[in-house]
Amino acid sequence: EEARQKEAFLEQFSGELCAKISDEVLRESIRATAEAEIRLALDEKAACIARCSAEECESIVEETMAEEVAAMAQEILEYELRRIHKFIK
Amino acid sequence: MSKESQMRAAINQKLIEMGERERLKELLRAKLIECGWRDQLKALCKEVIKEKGIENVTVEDLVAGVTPKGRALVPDSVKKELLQRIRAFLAQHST
Amino acid sequence: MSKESQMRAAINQKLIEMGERERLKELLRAKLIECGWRDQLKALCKEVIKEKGIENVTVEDLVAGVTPKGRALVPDSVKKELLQRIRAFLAQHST
Repeated sequence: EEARQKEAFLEQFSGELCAKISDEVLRESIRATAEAEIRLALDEKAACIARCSAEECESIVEETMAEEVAAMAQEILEYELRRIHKFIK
Repeated sequence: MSKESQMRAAINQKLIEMGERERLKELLRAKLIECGWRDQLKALCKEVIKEKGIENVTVEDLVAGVTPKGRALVPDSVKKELLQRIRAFLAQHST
Repeated sequence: MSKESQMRAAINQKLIEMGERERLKELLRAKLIECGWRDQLKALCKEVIKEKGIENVTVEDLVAGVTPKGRALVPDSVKKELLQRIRAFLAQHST
């Protein structure tokens, strides 16, 4: 009887311990994975913002430079032409 | 303290003292990686983050969101192997 | 539209809506004068006109002729400052 009781106890204890260990490991693993994935997503977002900012910066430089060069070319040509006309006259 | 409580306490102490409790946890962790559970969980997390947007998700939200599926995804074979190893340890050390 | 293109569009829109894009262009114009870029470019234009003869040069020719050098002459420090200002703006106005 005692042996049977002991066996029943060990069977129950094994099941409980298995559930307990599973619970602890799953809890830890799920949290660690969630934290890592959030960190990864935040890093990816930061990298994406950095790339987009650099592209936007390039586009602003290009646009401003194009406007400046166009205005300057127009201005200088007009000035030089006026100068030549004055000289001819 | 009942006899059963005494036995529980003694076995628990032995499990810790002999490092078996930590080994069992290590075994389970390794099995979860080996069977692809971890990758499935990562994919689940990514899905939730994508769906809600990273700026709207906290670690707590994510844990709460993936835990039920994560638990359900543990293969029976892994649980069974852990149980067998516990049984074997108890059979050897419960005298 | 990819996620990255969406973010790029959102950043651009925010900069325009809040008037920051125009302010950044103003800042850049001022910096280009301050660092001597404008004077260097003027000299370049004059050189091209002198080389080709005023009667053979259109505004388009002149623009095409000096743009590559103009681009190369924008100091890295100016671009860097602009980028830092964009980053600071985005950090301040991120949702």
